[in-house]
Amino acid sequence: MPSAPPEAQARLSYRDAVREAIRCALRGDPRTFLMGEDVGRYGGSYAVSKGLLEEFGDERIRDTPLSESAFVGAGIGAALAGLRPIVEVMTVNFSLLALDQIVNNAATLSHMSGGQLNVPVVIRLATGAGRQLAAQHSHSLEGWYAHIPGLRIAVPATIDDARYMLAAALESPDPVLLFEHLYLYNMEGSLTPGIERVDLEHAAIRRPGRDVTLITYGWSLYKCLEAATTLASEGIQAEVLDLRTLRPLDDATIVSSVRRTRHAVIVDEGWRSGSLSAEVTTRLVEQAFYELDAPVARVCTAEVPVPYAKHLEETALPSAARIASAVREMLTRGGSA
Amino acid sequence: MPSAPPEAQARLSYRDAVREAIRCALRGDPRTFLMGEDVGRYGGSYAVSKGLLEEFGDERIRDTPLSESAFVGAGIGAALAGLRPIVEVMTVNFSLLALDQIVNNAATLSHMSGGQLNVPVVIRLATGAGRQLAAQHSHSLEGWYAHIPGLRIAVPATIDDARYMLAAALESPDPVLLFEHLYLYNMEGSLTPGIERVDLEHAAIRRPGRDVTLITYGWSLYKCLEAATTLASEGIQAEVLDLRTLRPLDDATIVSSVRRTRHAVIVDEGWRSGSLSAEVTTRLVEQAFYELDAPVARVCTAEVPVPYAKHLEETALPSAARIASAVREMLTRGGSA
Amino acid sequence: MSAGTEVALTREHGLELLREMMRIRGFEDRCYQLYGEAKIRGFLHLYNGEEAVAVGAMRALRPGDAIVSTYREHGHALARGIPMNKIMAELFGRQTGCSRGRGGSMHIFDASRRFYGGNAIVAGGLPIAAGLALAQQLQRQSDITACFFGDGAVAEGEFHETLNLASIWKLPVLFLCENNLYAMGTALERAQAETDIAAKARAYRIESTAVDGMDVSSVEHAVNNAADKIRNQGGPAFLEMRTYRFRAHSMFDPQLYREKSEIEAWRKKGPIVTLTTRMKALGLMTEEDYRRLEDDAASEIDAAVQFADSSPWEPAADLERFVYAERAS
Amino acid sequence: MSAGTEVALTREHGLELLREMMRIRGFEDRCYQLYGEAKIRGFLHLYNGEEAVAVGAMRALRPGDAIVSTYREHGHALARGIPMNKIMAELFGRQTGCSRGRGGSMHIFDASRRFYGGNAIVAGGLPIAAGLALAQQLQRQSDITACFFGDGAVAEGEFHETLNLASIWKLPVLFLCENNLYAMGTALERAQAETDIAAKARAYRIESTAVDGMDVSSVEHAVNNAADKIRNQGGPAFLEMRTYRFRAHSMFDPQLYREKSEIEAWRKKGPIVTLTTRMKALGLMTEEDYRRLEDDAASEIDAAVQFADSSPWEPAADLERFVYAERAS
Ligand SMILES: Cc1ncc(C[n+]2csc(CCOP(=O)(O)OP(=O)(O)O)c2C)c(N)n1
Ligand SMILES: Cc1ncc(C[n+]2csc(CCOP(=O)(O)OP(=O)(O)O)c2C)c(N)n1
Ligand SMILES: [Mg+2]
Ligand SMILES: [Mg+2]
Repeated sequence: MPSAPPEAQARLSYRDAVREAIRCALRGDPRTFLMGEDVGRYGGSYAVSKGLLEEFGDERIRDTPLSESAFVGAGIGAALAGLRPIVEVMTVNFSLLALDQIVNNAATLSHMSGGQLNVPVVIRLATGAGRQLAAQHSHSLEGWYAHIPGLRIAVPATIDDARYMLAAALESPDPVLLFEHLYLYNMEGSLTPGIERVDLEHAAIRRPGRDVTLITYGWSLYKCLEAATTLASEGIQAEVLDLRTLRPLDDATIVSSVRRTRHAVIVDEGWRSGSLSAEVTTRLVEQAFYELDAPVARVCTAEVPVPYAKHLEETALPSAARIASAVREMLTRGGSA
Repeated sequence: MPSAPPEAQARLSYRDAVREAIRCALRGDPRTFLMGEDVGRYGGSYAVSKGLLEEFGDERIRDTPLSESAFVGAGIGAALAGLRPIVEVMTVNFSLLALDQIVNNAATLSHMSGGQLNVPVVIRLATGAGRQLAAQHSHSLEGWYAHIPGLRIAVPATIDDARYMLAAALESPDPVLLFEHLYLYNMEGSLTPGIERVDLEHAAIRRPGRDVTLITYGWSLYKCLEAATTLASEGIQAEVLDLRTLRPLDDATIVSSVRRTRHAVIVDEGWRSGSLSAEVTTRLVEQAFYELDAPVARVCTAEVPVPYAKHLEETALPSAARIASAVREMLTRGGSA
Repeated sequence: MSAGTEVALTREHGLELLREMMRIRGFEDRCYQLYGEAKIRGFLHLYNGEEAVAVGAMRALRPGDAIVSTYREHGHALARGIPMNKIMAELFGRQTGCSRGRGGSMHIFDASRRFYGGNAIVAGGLPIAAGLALAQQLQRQSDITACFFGDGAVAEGEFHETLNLASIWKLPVLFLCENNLYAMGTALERAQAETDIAAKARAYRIESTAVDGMDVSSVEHAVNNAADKIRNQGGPAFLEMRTYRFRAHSMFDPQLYREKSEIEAWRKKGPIVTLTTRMKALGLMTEEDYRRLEDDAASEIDAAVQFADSSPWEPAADLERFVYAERAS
Repeated sequence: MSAGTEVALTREHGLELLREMMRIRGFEDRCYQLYGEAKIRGFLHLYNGEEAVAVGAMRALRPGDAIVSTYREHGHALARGIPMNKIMAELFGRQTGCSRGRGGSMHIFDASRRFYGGNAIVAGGLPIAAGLALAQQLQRQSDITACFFGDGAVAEGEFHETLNLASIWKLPVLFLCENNLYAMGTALERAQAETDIAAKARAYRIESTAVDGMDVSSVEHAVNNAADKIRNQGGPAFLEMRTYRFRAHSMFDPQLYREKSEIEAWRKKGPIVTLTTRMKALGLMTEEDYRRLEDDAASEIDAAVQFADSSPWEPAADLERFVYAERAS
């Protein structure tokens, strides 16, 4: 019998990585269960939870009715009672119906009770545009959620993070929202050997560079990496920084990168105005103003409800080409402060 | 009989001004009606609509059940059908329950229908902290709402705006959210003679100055004015800019003020991270970077669910003292870019 | 189970109903193909099996009535009289589509026909329908608002809030629940404590009836009655249309949650086969009639595909139009 | 109307119930005064008139049960056994308050007594209660969750979603609707299509009973029965407590929406006067007993005010504590 390749090297999809994360959590901790719309018999709207019902039974893989407010609130209540619920809100779009529970309960109970209570719930949401799902199904609201104190917001962009962020989230005594970009579910890759856990605190440099820092998260990471490759061929070395967590933001890593490169472009799938890109820009202004050789630039989604038609949707979203142009424009004008 | 003083000079409260705005709208346009929780018999949670039921009857002053999503959505539907509903969501805190209707319907229907539909609804919401109402009743989410394309967000801070912004909002074919700060309802003043209408496009300079621009809106306007008075006694001339509308932002007025003063402090009752202050800062970076003599500074609400105890709440919120210090600190370090 | 007593079916009327159902069926089948060819993208929810509901209901409603629908609305849109060309072009994302390509399959609108979408948030259309009906009431119109939604929507808070509001305010809204027994993969009995949906509506003191949604005549009759009652006496009404979806929930559904045999059993009760059989038995139509309707539908659909495929794209430069109303200036 | 058959009242038990109700009444009256003195600020919703509900219910519940309440929760908190000192200190915004002054009147919590607040969003506590009950079910506990809410909450979507969820999942939750006939200024019949709230709950196939909420014995008995049923057979239960609020909705309510005479009529049926009269008639207590309870309550309240007023403030420097859990480090 030929020896199997080491497990960590096997290729798997982002979807598989999330599923494996859930499976491990359920195996390892009896306080954990998964609930959400169609997570059971249907196998998950994005097939993330396929097969889990068979392994864990319907007490721990719980299909819910279409009642976002009630089941998200129930996740909060179960967390208060000491369980570790994983609540799947099929997509971020539907989380608007549960917002009161998230903002007024999950985010406040610890503080409002003077520290008596914790809400260790994990809420998983598919997010993002790019699949021609039109305005009501293409929101990118993770940056918006990052405005709320009391929440932790994490965005796995890599296979490793898809695989290990959930465990970190479940260890947190605070409510954590995990945003999985629906465009990434099919992405394949392999786990980095030797990594067995990740944190929810640090941004990661995904590609080092000295000329400009591309600051991003989620699906846009890959657009930035693509832009960086293009730019490299033109002699521009772009550093690519994956924020990983949007709340809290890892100011130290952001600022130290930009201090080195003296140029920053923020790439954010949120609508431009009031997106996370604005907060990152502002932190740079507050902490590295005198080290900036050019105004911070940003590449965001156009300020429109995301349209259905492919060419319109593509025009609305950040792209590698727009990112590369933003960098070129910055560096050409460059350094003339 | 002594002649009555000219009406425009009479003192009235911000509350009276809003009531008068509603009354005029109802008198002038049969398509207009007011609905919301306790707007009728109770007289309005903040007594804004007191007396209107008697004048207009319960068809046009409609008490709703506690069903925020349904009655906000009903306002959207009635607007689609050509009426001009004024929907009162008692406070912004409860609007979280209606967010799906606001974000997924009011904001999208025009674009998603290729311009066939308009949603001329006006949603009025009391907003803000400062009355020791604790975490669930002290949100300042107007800046957060300003992230959503398709909405117009306006914040009357003065008696004139409280009196005339509603009419401008009702004339708009787009959905408008009007945020009335609950701390201002008791504020008294008089209408500026000669003004009979206002727009929803322009920011206003409420106090001219040459050394620094304080950019703000809502209740914080008065904190800025107070800080400006203090600073003036120290020889610092602060310009105070009232944004008035948070979406769209009036970049031209903001940028031209800061080009003159070369210093900006943004005062925003939203939680610091991801608040509107970040967007304003970023616009300044994008449009006036090289004219800034110091990093933009901001005075915001601390990143906590607003606590009940007075001393804690006061510590959490922006204050004239904190604003003045931020200015002093900026100008002392000043100009050393 | 049916609310309506049978109405005598005429040849003309029967063929008209059949024609409409066959247009929808043919349209949906073609959409399925076109999805495979990547001409249509995004989410696509087909209406096969439920045609009797849209056709019977729209036949009973009037041009002035307002319609609110869901993401599974091709059938409603076609039966309402929105030209097939415009619908197909929308699915192709073209400028000639009813929403200029911005909406796609889930967001078909036609203001001139008072067709208010096309809402992709489950139960999100119900409050809007209440508002349209409120406007009708305040303007003393005799028009009503018809609001379609699925059995899944019944669990949502917006269902509850809207039914209550419509009832206390006596709004002229007709709630049309398309109970096809599943919300995606979730069977009714695992989502609802009370599976008798018509009974649930009565808990809001709304008159409510269950209708055989596979029988277009029953649907037409029930909607006629309910609409009359609303126009004459005011207040809402509720109809539970018992129906079934023959195809997957959307294009991404392996259908793990139901048996093939269940689908087959329902197909035998399908609205098109049922009406055809009945009319033939009554001597009201022939196989040739059927062929002709089939051909008519096919040609209309071919033409629509042709129209859509050759239609222009909205210029990318116009992306930001319509976010705010365009003011005459 | 009452669910419970009368239980024989003993002197001891009766006095205990009366003592608790009088503590609450005295506490609320003092709060009213203290608001006038600006010792208490923010929103303050008093419980006068509804004391029988909290006292009867808490008496029937067990220490391990979880409690979820609303912004009108002083009565529930006191009857649950949270020390009056801690509650009063919270209302004063002091560090010794149960929430260290961060919550105030609307947000009283006591984790050790499984008292989960104090929720100021109408109906916002219901989903939380379902979750607490889900945890009890998954952990095979015999404890249950009791969830208080007002008649106004019945119109909210969260009411609907939670009742349905509790029913299909057979969660051990006891819904306790305090129907005091008004939601702020909105009378029940203008907010609800079905004003029989107990009947509404049955639409979710939840066992449901209306109870005379002015009669503490009836409340105790009904909650006992319902809790037993939940512990033994699983699944939720619903009790509509018919009661009345004697005072304004909050401190900012001119009460334009109801007649003084209506309030007076209900005051005559008040829970304290009713129980006192009955016990006296049965020879179970004397006027002297009443005086003693009154004095006891007054001293406890005086002591609580004294405690609160002399308690320290949380340091302003600690403002940002507890937003996130503090990790042992
Ligand atoms: C609020 C919300 N939650 C979840 C979804 C995802 N989703 C789309 S359709 C659907 C099932 C709806 O079932 P039903 O109402 O019965 O309509 P049907 O698809 O059977 O016609 C779900 C869960 C959604 N679109 N909106
Ligand atoms: C979601 C929401 N909407 C509105 C309010 C404002 N509000 C506070 S209490 C109240 C009335 C609630 O009435 P009910 O549920 O009957 O409880 P009661 O006050 O009578 O005890 C309202 C409208 C709120 N707190 N939450
Ligand atoms: Mg269905
Ligand atoms: Mg009440």
